Amino acid sequence: MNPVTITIDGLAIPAQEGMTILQAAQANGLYIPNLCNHPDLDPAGLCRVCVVKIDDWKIAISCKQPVKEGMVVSTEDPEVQRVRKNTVELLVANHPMTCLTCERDGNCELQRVARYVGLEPTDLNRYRRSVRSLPMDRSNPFFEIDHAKCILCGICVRTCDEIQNINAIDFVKRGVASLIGTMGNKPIAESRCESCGECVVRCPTAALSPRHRVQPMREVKSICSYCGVGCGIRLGVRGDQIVGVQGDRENPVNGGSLCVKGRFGYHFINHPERLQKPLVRKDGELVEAEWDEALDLIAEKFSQHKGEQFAALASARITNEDNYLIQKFTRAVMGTNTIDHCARL
Amino acid sequence: MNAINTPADLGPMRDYCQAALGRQKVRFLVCAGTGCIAGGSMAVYQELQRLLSERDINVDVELLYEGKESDAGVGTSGCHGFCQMGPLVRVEPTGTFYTRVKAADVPDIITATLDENSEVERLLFKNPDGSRSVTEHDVPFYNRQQRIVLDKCGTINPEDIRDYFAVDGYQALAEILQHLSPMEVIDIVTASGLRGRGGAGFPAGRKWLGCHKAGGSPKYVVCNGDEGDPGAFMDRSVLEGNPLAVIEGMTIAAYSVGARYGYIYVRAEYPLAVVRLQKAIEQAKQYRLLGENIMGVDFDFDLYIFQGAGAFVCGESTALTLSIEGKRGMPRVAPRPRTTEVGLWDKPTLLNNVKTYAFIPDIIRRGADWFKSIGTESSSGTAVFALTGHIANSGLIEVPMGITLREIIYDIGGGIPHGGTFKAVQTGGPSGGCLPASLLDTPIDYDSLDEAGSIMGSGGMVIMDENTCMVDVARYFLQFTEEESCGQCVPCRLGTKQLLEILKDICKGKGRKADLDLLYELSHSVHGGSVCGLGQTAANPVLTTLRYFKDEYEAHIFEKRCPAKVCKDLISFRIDEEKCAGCTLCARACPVSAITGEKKQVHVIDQSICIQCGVCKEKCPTKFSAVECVSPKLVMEVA
Amino acid sequence: MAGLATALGSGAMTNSIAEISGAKTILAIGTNTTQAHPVLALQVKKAARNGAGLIVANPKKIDLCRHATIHLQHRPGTDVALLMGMIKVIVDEGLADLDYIATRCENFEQFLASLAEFNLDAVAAITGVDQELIAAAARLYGSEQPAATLYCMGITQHSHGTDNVWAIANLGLITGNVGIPHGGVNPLRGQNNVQGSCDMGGLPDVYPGYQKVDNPDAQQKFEAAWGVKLSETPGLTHSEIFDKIHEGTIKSLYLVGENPYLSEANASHAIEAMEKIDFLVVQDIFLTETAQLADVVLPAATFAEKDGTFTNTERRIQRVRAAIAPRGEAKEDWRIVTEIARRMGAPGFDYNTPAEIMAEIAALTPSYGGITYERLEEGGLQWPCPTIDHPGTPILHTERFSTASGKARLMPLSFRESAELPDNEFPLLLTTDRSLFHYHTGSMTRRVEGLEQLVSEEFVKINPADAAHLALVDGEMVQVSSRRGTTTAKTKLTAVCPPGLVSMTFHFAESPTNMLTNAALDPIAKIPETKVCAVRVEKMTA
Amino acid sequence: MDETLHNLLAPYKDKSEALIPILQHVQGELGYLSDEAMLAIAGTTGIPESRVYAVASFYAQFYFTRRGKNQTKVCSGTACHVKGAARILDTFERELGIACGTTSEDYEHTLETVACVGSCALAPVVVVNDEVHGQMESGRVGKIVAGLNTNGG
Repeated sequence: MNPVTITIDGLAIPAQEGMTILQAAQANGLYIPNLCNHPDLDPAGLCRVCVVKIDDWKIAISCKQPVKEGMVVSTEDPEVQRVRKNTVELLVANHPMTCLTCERDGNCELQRVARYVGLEPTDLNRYRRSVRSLPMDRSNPFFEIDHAKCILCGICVRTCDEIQNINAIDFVKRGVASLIGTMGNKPIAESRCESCGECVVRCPTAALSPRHRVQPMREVKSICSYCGVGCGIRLGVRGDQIVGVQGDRENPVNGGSLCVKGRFGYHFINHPERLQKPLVRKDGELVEAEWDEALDLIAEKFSQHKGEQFAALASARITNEDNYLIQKFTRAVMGTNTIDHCARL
Repeated sequence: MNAINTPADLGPMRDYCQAALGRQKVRFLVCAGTGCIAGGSMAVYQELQRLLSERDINVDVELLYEGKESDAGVGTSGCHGFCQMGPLVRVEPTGTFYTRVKAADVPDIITATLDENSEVERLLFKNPDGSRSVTEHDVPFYNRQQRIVLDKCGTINPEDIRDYFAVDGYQALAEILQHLSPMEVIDIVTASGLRGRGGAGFPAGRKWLGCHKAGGSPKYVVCNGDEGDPGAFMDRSVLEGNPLAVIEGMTIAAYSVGARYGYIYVRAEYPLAVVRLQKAIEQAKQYRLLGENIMGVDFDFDLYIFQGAGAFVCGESTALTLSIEGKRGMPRVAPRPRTTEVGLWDKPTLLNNVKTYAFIPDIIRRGADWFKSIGTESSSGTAVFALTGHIANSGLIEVPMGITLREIIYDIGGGIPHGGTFKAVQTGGPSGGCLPASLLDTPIDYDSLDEAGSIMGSGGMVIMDENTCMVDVARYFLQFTEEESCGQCVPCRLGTKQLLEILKDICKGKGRKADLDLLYELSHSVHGGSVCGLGQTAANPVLTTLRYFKDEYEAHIFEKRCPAKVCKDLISFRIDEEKCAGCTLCARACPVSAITGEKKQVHVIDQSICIQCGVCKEKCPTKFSAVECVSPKLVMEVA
Repeated sequence: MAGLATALGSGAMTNSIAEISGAKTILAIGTNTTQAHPVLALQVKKAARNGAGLIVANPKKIDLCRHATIHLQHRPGTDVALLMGMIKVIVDEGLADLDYIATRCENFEQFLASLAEFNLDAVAAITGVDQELIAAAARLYGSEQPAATLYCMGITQHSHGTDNVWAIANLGLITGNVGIPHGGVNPLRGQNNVQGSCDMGGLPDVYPGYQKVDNPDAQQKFEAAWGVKLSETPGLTHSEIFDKIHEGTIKSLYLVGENPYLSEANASHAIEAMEKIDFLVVQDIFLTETAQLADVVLPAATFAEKDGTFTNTERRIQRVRAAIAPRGEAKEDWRIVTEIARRMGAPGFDYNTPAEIMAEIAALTPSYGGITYERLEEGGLQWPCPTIDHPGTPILHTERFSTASGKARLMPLSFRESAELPDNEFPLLLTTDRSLFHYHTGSMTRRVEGLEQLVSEEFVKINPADAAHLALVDGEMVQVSSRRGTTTAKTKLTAVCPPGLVSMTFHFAESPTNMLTNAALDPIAKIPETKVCAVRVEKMTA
Repeated sequence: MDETLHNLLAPYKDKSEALIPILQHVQGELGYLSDEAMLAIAGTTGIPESRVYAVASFYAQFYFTRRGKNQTKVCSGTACHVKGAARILDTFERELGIACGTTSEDYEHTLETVACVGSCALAPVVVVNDEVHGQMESGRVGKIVAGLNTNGG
């Protein structure tokens, strides 16, 4: 890839051949407003918000237009500004004005773009307002779909296709009636959706949003505890509860992708049935006991059953350090190599 | 003879077919175009057959080919173009041209033709001056036309390839297979100045050259017969009337660009065209004119029909190819490679309109210079229009480029009927515009129409009289584009919706002062921001009506008045007390019982019930003409 | 994973997950990747999307087949025949990489001789797959390279699972695909730290880092480090442990984070053992079905409540971090062990942090020699990572194999039937699989409301033709029995299962599938044959 | 899968490129595209069922619910529009008692508009059960509807 130099609004920036104008801008920390672009996906060029003027004559969309040596790009040309602002106004005229209670308030791409193109309060009533009234799809336990907030950027469709290759959803119908839907517009839960939530995390508005979401106060990097793939995650913590899981985009294993269990299967951590105290069998019943009592009993019994009378089953679920100590305990303290685990199951 | 095994077989084949057809002294050709069929032409056809059989002279075409002589026979032809006057019957070889023929007229026609050597006067076309025209050539509708593509539509049986052979069919293909290289063919097409007849007018030769040069295999030749413009049926008539000319043109194109396969994309709304094409392809295959080793030479080309499934946007080339691939017909987003390089199944694809291909055999046979001599410098050849609306003679016409709108409307079309006044002519369908009387002398060519704010388009030409509301027309087209927008890009999906909402409001008398500026601004943004041609031109009907009929918008917005008295929310019907004779016709016809009045008493319309359907005005006998339509709306009297 | 260790010297994924999408050919055999390893499956689907040939070998028409170039729908338990048949085509058609074989493999002559029995006629008869399809798959694998093989429990959970693994290794070696980028022989490990628990010596025959307990050098090293005398006798495996409990030899069982009640093949055998044993300690986060049998239950911390490391299927050691404090009085597993050991007066358990434990691991485990918590802060490291400045090893065997000779061993094989095949009494073949929405015995996922909402019960997946034959309708509760036990579940009529095959998961305590499965062990890997057993499906008796 | 569907789709195994002809064929035989039919098409061609619907619902030709025995299509082409198609449509709505784009409860009638049937010279045009009625007047609507009702289609 050959390096090239292009000019955006008078600023010369380095880029690589093969990049789009938008990629070059983003690589240099420049914001060009856009709604349907996502770095993980092929550019679609549908929202038309990223329009720029090239070499003072051609209107083009920066998400698809490749850079060329010496190219002069304007993002503030009057025609560009007008097309872009009108486009955003059209979207806003068809979008609910419920920002304050919206899941994505403050983190919404439509808000960001609207502010950037300079929407004034008077602009909000310039166009005829009409917001879709389609029922919310709440059939999935983990996320819900609000068609009224959908801007038809298609990021969810492309995610389900390009990344997940599941194709549970697609653009259905045509024209103004277009929407994102499943076969026959059935509830998402009746489709082949695998609830991975990859579309939800990429949705620029709250058309797709997690259900019962609680904002975390902090995040902790860790590794998913389900299968052997070992996806990087960020655990969202609020108080002493885990309130969410995000994919860790920096992790080379998953690059941020997660499956349904990894993303949504964390509620067991806070589950009321968690064991919170040791239990000891007394008169045939397991009853709560203090640690000392339980540990003393174990130490006593294990001391009686050293060597071939003892066996340990470690676990593929616990950490290396846990496993190391269990085998060390079995071998060094109990004097036997009879330690195994469910590697074979 | 039942196959063309070398190009040299074509000459003898033509002579053989001409000889066979020549054995029939008189031939009654019944128009079997969709319009005439709707008018009952098949009953006429059957009656002709029945009566000729009774006379024992109805000889089957096959027997002619076996050498039998015949006094008379009956055949079907494609559309003659003059659908309004259908069903049409033409008598060969005299060319006698009968209009509005009913089955009951058949005995008279037979008697006049076979027994009396005369004509049935009452069925001949009646000129405005009261005289009668015997042949098509005498009819003003026809005699100002110059027919190339439509020439054979009304004279040959589109379901018999031998009829096509008889009129020099496939001579052009034989010629190029024997004597011309693909590049030489492309040079002829380029030299002819032929521009794509789909609407945009891209030079055909350049497109062919691009596809010829493109790398990749196999290549495809695609015929765009997705004639989606409302008010246009040129392609339909060509496909129904002379399908083999299109097929021969495509085969020549395939040879020139090196294509192995071809598709004809036909609207599903055109079932007859599909049937005729199927038969034509079947026969072409039988005669070795499609398939492997066409005419025995090293050239293979297979042709398939694809039936569109009802989406206007599929007229756009990339949407059309995606549709054939079984996808949603959403135009590809630029920057993208040309269809000639990356088209159907991502292979080089030549895509032209039905008429573009239909011109090709004639251009090859008669030469580039002949074609270039017709029309204007920049737009050579003829243009085919579907002339409809408020026009005396409506139908399909073919005229040399450069002819003026006035000539078409008044000389060919016979002007506005019922003493009406011309208000506007709409060309180019939803992507085109409405031109006013002041532009009637505009010559018809790609560039002049463009300059006037409209486009040539594929050939729809709708004439509008003074009873047409131009705001309503703009609303009508925006309704169409809104429904037909593929919906993928924001400016087109929501921009057409917004334009439509504003226009609807204006038609309802809810227009705002700022709306005119808003329409301008939004129209330009939809033009600048949309992905494809459909979106980019969607606002043209708004822009041209704003440009030429701004006063009508202003009347709607500021006076709440619809000058043409079309917009229901701005009109009222009332009964003139002076004129009403109390005949009760209106009251009985009123679907909502809004009219009261005793027999022989003056009738009154209750404005609170009236739905402005206009039936009362329709029903009121002309001698009274008591019902009148007024705008703005009558202020309702509170009872 | 013992099979792979014999052939290549190491029983782990030879390549990395991120490389899969760059393969030209992928053979996915015995893995329902999209269900069991959904995020890794993204790489497979990406490769297929980019034009790679994807061969799915699976008795069922699994979801991955949607993306496959070729689906080899072989009869369960006939993998050796299928793979050796493919190898024979590759050799016969001159597609074998002879240079690679000459320089990197041994035992080729004997191996060639063993191919004789696998002519396509015979293979097609055994596997039930069309000859042409097998040949096409062989040609694809043999010519479009790099080719990667992915496999999972569908390969290993057989009475001849080791043979299956050897056959896979043979295929990779014969085509020169082992030790190259985007290729390799890649077992997909099922549980989050199954690789790590093996690496850590949670196996009866090896110390951490697969150092054999009967190797005197290793024994001395660990005796010196731990300051005690160690046994040189390999211990007992999972299934053998339950046998020895029945026999009365084993009296105490310390069970950490496992639920044999549901996961063990022929589960009733294990359950009876646990009911019978003198002293059972279960350490877990929930009161599992197994824990309910225990004498003492210890509350453990979840992964979100402790620091440590997991090693994933591609040998990547990654940091797990405590995000919250353990619930109630629950404790980290390592801490519990140290407390038991200290109470027993054992020295060497005075750890304050997992980092200290890792330091000891690194000191004693060559492949983990370069692992420190400081380094892991920067991201995971793939073993072998022998020294502090070693970058880790994304691809194994690039230059030499970890066998004694440095060469890979081609293993001559012959086909053996599964231990139990359908007969008149038990006419259907049961195979087990997993659901995307649940995990293992369900102790975690079944406590996630949303997952329960999506899938809350077991289904016997059965071909509509079989169901029609048995007069069963979709969703009907049926009884499934084998020689070992009986369970009940609802039917799901689906063409995913070919006629004659039924399939169940083992996530649901209400329908304990492992009551049915056969504990017939692979003689080397000691893995039970949960993928094949004979069952009968019947209408519920009123 | 229903046997009719099975036989219908047999020639299309794995022919994902033929989706639109398949949809046309199936609808031609069954009258509309049921969920079951779309799932069967997806299964046969290997196209995800969401995409089958995405494609089908894009085109005006395809229907997803049962249609009336009699189908009346009022042309809304430009020529028809300027010659009063809207009034013809209004009259049909009143005479049939159903709104445009709907089917009567007894599945006797479906009424809809069609973009242009290409018979503009005969405007305004109505197509009733594939028969073209040209130069329509609202006064003729009642007779057409009466004919449909007495003939039962």
